Amino acid sequence: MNKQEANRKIVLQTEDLTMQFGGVVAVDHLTASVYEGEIVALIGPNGAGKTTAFNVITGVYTPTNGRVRLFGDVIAENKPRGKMKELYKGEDADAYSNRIVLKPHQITKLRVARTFQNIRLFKALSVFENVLIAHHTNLKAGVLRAAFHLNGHEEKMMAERSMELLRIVGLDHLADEISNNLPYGMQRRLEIARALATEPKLLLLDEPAAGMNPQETLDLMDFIGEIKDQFKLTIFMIEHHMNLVMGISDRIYVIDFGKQIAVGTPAEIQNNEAVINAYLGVAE
Amino acid sequence: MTFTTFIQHCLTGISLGGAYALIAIGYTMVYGILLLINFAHADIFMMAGYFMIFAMSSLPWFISIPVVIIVTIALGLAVEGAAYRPLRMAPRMSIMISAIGMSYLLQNLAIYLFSALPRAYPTIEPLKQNFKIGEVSASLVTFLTPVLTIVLVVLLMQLIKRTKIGMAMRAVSRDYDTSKLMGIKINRVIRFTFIIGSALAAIGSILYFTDRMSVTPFSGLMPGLKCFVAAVLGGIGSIPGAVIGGFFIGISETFLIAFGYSTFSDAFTFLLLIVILVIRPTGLLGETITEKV
Amino acid sequence: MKKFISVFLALIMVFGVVAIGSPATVEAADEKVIKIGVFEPVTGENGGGGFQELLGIRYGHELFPTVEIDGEEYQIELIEVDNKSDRTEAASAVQTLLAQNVSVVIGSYGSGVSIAAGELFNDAQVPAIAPSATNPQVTFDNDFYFRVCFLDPFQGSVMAQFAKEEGATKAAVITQLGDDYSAGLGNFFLRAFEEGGGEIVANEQFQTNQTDFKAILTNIKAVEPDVIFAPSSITTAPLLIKQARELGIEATIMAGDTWENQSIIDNAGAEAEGVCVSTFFDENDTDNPAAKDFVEGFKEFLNAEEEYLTKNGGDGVAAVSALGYDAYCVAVEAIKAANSTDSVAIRDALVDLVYEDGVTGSISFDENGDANKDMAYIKIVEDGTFKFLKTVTVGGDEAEADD
Amino acid sequence: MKKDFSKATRLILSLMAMVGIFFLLFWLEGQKSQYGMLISVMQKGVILSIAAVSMNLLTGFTGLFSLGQAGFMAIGAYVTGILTIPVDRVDSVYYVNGMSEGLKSFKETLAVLPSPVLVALALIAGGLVAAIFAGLVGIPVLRLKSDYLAIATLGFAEIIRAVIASPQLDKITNGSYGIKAIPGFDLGNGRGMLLIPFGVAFLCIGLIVLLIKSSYGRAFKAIREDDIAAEAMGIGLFKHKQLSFIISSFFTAISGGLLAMFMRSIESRAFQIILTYDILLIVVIGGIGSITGSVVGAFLVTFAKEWWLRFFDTPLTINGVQIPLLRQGFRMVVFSVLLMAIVLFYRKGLLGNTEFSWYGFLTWPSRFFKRKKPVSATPGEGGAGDE
Repeated sequence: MNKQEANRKIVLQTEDLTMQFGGVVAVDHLTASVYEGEIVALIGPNGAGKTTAFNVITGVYTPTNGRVRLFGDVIAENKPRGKMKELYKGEDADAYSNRIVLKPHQITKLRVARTFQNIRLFKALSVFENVLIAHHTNLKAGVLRAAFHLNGHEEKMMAERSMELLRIVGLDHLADEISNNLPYGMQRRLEIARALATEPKLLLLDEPAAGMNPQETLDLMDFIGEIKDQFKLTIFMIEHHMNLVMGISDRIYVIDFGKQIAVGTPAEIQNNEAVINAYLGVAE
Repeated sequence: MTFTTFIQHCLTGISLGGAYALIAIGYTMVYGILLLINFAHADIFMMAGYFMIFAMSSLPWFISIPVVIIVTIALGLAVEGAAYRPLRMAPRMSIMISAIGMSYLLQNLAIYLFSALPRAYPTIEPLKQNFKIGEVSASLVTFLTPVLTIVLVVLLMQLIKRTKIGMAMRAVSRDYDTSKLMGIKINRVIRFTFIIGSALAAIGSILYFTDRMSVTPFSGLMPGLKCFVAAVLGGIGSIPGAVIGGFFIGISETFLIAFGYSTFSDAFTFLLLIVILVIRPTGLLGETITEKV
Repeated sequence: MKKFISVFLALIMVFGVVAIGSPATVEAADEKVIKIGVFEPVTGENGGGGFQELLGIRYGHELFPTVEIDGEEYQIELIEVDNKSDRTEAASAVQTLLAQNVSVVIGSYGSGVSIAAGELFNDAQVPAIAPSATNPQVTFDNDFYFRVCFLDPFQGSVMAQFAKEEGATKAAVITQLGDDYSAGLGNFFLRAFEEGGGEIVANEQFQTNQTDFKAILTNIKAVEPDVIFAPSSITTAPLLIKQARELGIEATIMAGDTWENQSIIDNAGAEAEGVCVSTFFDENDTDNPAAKDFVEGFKEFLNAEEEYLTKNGGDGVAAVSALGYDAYCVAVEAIKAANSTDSVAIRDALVDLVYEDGVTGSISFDENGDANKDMAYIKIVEDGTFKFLKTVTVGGDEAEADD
Repeated sequence: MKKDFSKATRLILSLMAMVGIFFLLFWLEGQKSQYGMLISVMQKGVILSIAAVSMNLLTGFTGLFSLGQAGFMAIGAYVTGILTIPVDRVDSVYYVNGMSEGLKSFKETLAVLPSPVLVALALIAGGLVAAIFAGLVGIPVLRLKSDYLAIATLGFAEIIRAVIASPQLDKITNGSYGIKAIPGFDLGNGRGMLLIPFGVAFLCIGLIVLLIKSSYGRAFKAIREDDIAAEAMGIGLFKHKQLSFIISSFFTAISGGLLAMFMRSIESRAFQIILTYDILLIVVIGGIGSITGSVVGAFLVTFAKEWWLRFFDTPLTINGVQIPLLRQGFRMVVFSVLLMAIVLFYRKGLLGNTEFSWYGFLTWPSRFFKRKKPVSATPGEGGAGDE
């Protein structure tokens, strides 16, 4: 860790984060930090537990053990309880004694947004609606006010901002299209636009380049850089395309079988023996 | 309440529970595999009652019983083929509506074919013989129902444990997609499940209606829902669970009526359902499954 | 497919418009018609009894298909609707009748549906005549409801008196929850029996559509009553009787008018022997010439139609058929007396009507619209049929609305 | 953008249609003796349309398959019924056990209100009671997934029914005897038998449409489409499901209250599962996810069931030939077959998830006869309201 980093604010921090399903340990004592303004990548072979880690961070799963902090505040903390006590395979089973479980939507309200590995758009709704819905989390009007349409100004602002976002991701001309009818790459972009609509500070991207060809991947790389600057984002992403990862990441975490095997700058990782072994041992 | 009265109530409850258990197995097996509440199961049970009436009008009881079981199985398979198979890939809600629609159709069909007036259920003489043990008096069927239920369940468990098709059933209920990839013929397994479920419903119907002596197109509705609750109580997918659930509901229902709360006998079952789903959604003997994201 | 459905929809709409226009045009024919609504259950738990009552009405219509008003011959058209023994269906059945502008309505078997319908008849100012609905509430507080049979307070005390005469000191009562007839009659019996010095040892209730009575019967068995009074529907009766015997209960089982139905004996078999019921009419009663003619004619009417015979369970004459017939005759008489098709005029005529030739006795109405009747027939099941046992008259026990 | 008329045009057309419908209803009311059947069927149709739209709010827009409609209708019907029975009729209605003193004196206090106000209050009270129950029940039940939710809500409806019919509540609900003497639709001058139910339905359905077009309505749709994604976008699942459930129950209860006024006498048995199935039939036929569909479906099903297809149930002989199949019960068989056919072969129902729009309506004939490719943008047409 260099000096420059030490001065920056930590956005996301996981401590001994462990997720165990029955006897299977999907994430094993992951301790990672993401600093403000960084692009950090989480890589690893298939089934290494990357998406599970994302799911724990965003509140979809309750961790078996460990703690997650967001801007210093704890958003998830747990230790093995009940049946898990016997099944738990790791150590320090008593270090994180509080039980703090935030729901995904609460975490979103704390300015974390995500995309999904297997795109999860609101399929039957229009492109425009997909983005508009994501503004709902910041809605000020109550049900009655909204139902009687007394929040016209707010609605107007939401609509305008949604169009703005669509323009940024280049989908404004398709605003009325049903989202499911979009080509794959556009769906990915729409998902990012939707995530941006929740006004996040931390954006989690789960394999944003999956299924893209090299050219599209390059475009995406530029695109991620652009939105990062424009929206002052911190980005934590899972990705397999090494060109993309090496091209834009500030730092990279590598996990295998749930365990963190390496961390460092792209250059460091490229030369890390453990990483090479892990990849060669599994794929290619 | 004297001891004799208590025993008599217990007997009534256990007998009712036995019939419930047989029907509940049909629910639990189908749910285990298709994740579908087979709403029509209750009406298959009701239809079996009508089949018996017609069979017995011209055949002796010992021929009627196998005939009814076979016809009921045919009906069960027909329902599966018509209402569920075409929707294998459809959204859950469509399949459920289809199940409800099938139940609605069978009920209305029964009203149309047999009129809404209650029909007297034929008497199977040997089953109706009165037995007296001390002060406790009941017909043979009351004693027979729980015994037969246990025997059938033990047989069924063996079948599932030891035969190839039983193994396939267990595999499919554990993981539908993987089993499919492994080359298990899903449709065959599902058909087999419906065969067993319908056959048990037919037997349950004979025991249940012999004891109650009349059938209407709505006879299946409440017992059906109660049996589903029994299946949930015992843990959906678990056959011994369904049996325990069936007996539990049968007995508690009888005592509720005995204590003068007959209005709540149905409501109790549903209250039990909600409580179970909240406290222990997996039921008494069920297993936890984590949903994938 | 979408187009197909759209076309289908459009067709239905067109059809609908045609249908809207049509009701008024039907009566364009020369002949004058007066409509009598028949509001009876032919399905549901009371479908059997309702059909028997309907048969009496149809027989009456066959005998007297026309009526003379103002010197002109009017055809009587029966508009039959099925209330399905269900109070909700009853409401829509009544709407159907009223929509067809009936002048007077006959029905219904079952007090519950009659009570439910009363409000609608009263609002629409259409008089209704109940042949066999015995609950006081049917006519109480309703200027447009009449009935040609006796009432439950009367019937309840008749049965209580009979039970005492038979030497019973302990009685159990079983009633159906939510059924005005069953609960009402059970209650009146209970009161009369206790007033007469008897003891009610059990008062059990069951739900509509319940088929398993073992739990309540087990309770009753434990208190060893001499008689069980179980007024309920025809469909419930055989189940109750058989399950009681199965549990080894030997008390005499008694019930009200509904149980006088051959199907009960057919379904309960030998176990029905000894069951006692009170009823309105006895086909072997030769004192009344009108009744004699009716029984003969009605049997012929039944035998002419296969369906009637099977649904009636043979050619026995049920009391409700006789009452249905009487109700029809009363309606026709009232139309004659009113000399009008106007429903309010017919109601006014009913108030003052005295009909001497009723097969169930002379009929006139008191201020509540109830027939002044003071005699009931007690029948007992013997050798697979209802045998007349005796008549009971409760002197001076005016049928009055209970409150 | 989508093809549509300008806002002003639509507004004018809508106003014209409303005035037209108002006068049509007004005229029909005056012709009661001639169109009795039509009026009665229209009343029932419009009442069920509220229940169907409310169910659609849950099923079609929030993706919650609830089968508790009958229970909430029962609550609405009973609250409305109990509050509106004329005080002087109370004793004859509660002739078995009498009405509880507290309730009776409460009713006496209310009796000073003019009857239309009382009816309005009673309907709203019914809705609120149902909403409170929905809120309580929702806490455990809404956590459940599809089938379990369905069966739990169905069970809840049965519990409601049993509680209403229980002897313990004799003095309030008249136990299993049901209540009668509920006043009908009457504005005091023999008018209102159509205007009241249509007016109430207009308000209720209008409110639901407004809700669906609001940001909350979009949140509901998001949950329907993908609850995990919705939650990740910051939409609290429980809160929004609960909201939808409560609002739906509120309007369902109002429909129940109107039904009580239509039937004039009610009992707990009127609110069995079959009633829920009937509403489900309407929603499925109309199209899950289309308000217009539910309304059209309600009228179509009611008209067909209560009137046009009645002849299915009566044996018919033409020229001495008995037409086969026609007898008691055939009508309902036809309906159940229709339901199955729609579920199996035409899952979208009549309208899928499209909504009424003047443009679509007025240009429909020309589009229909052109036989060109069907308009591809039909889903969401006019529905994704974002004015």
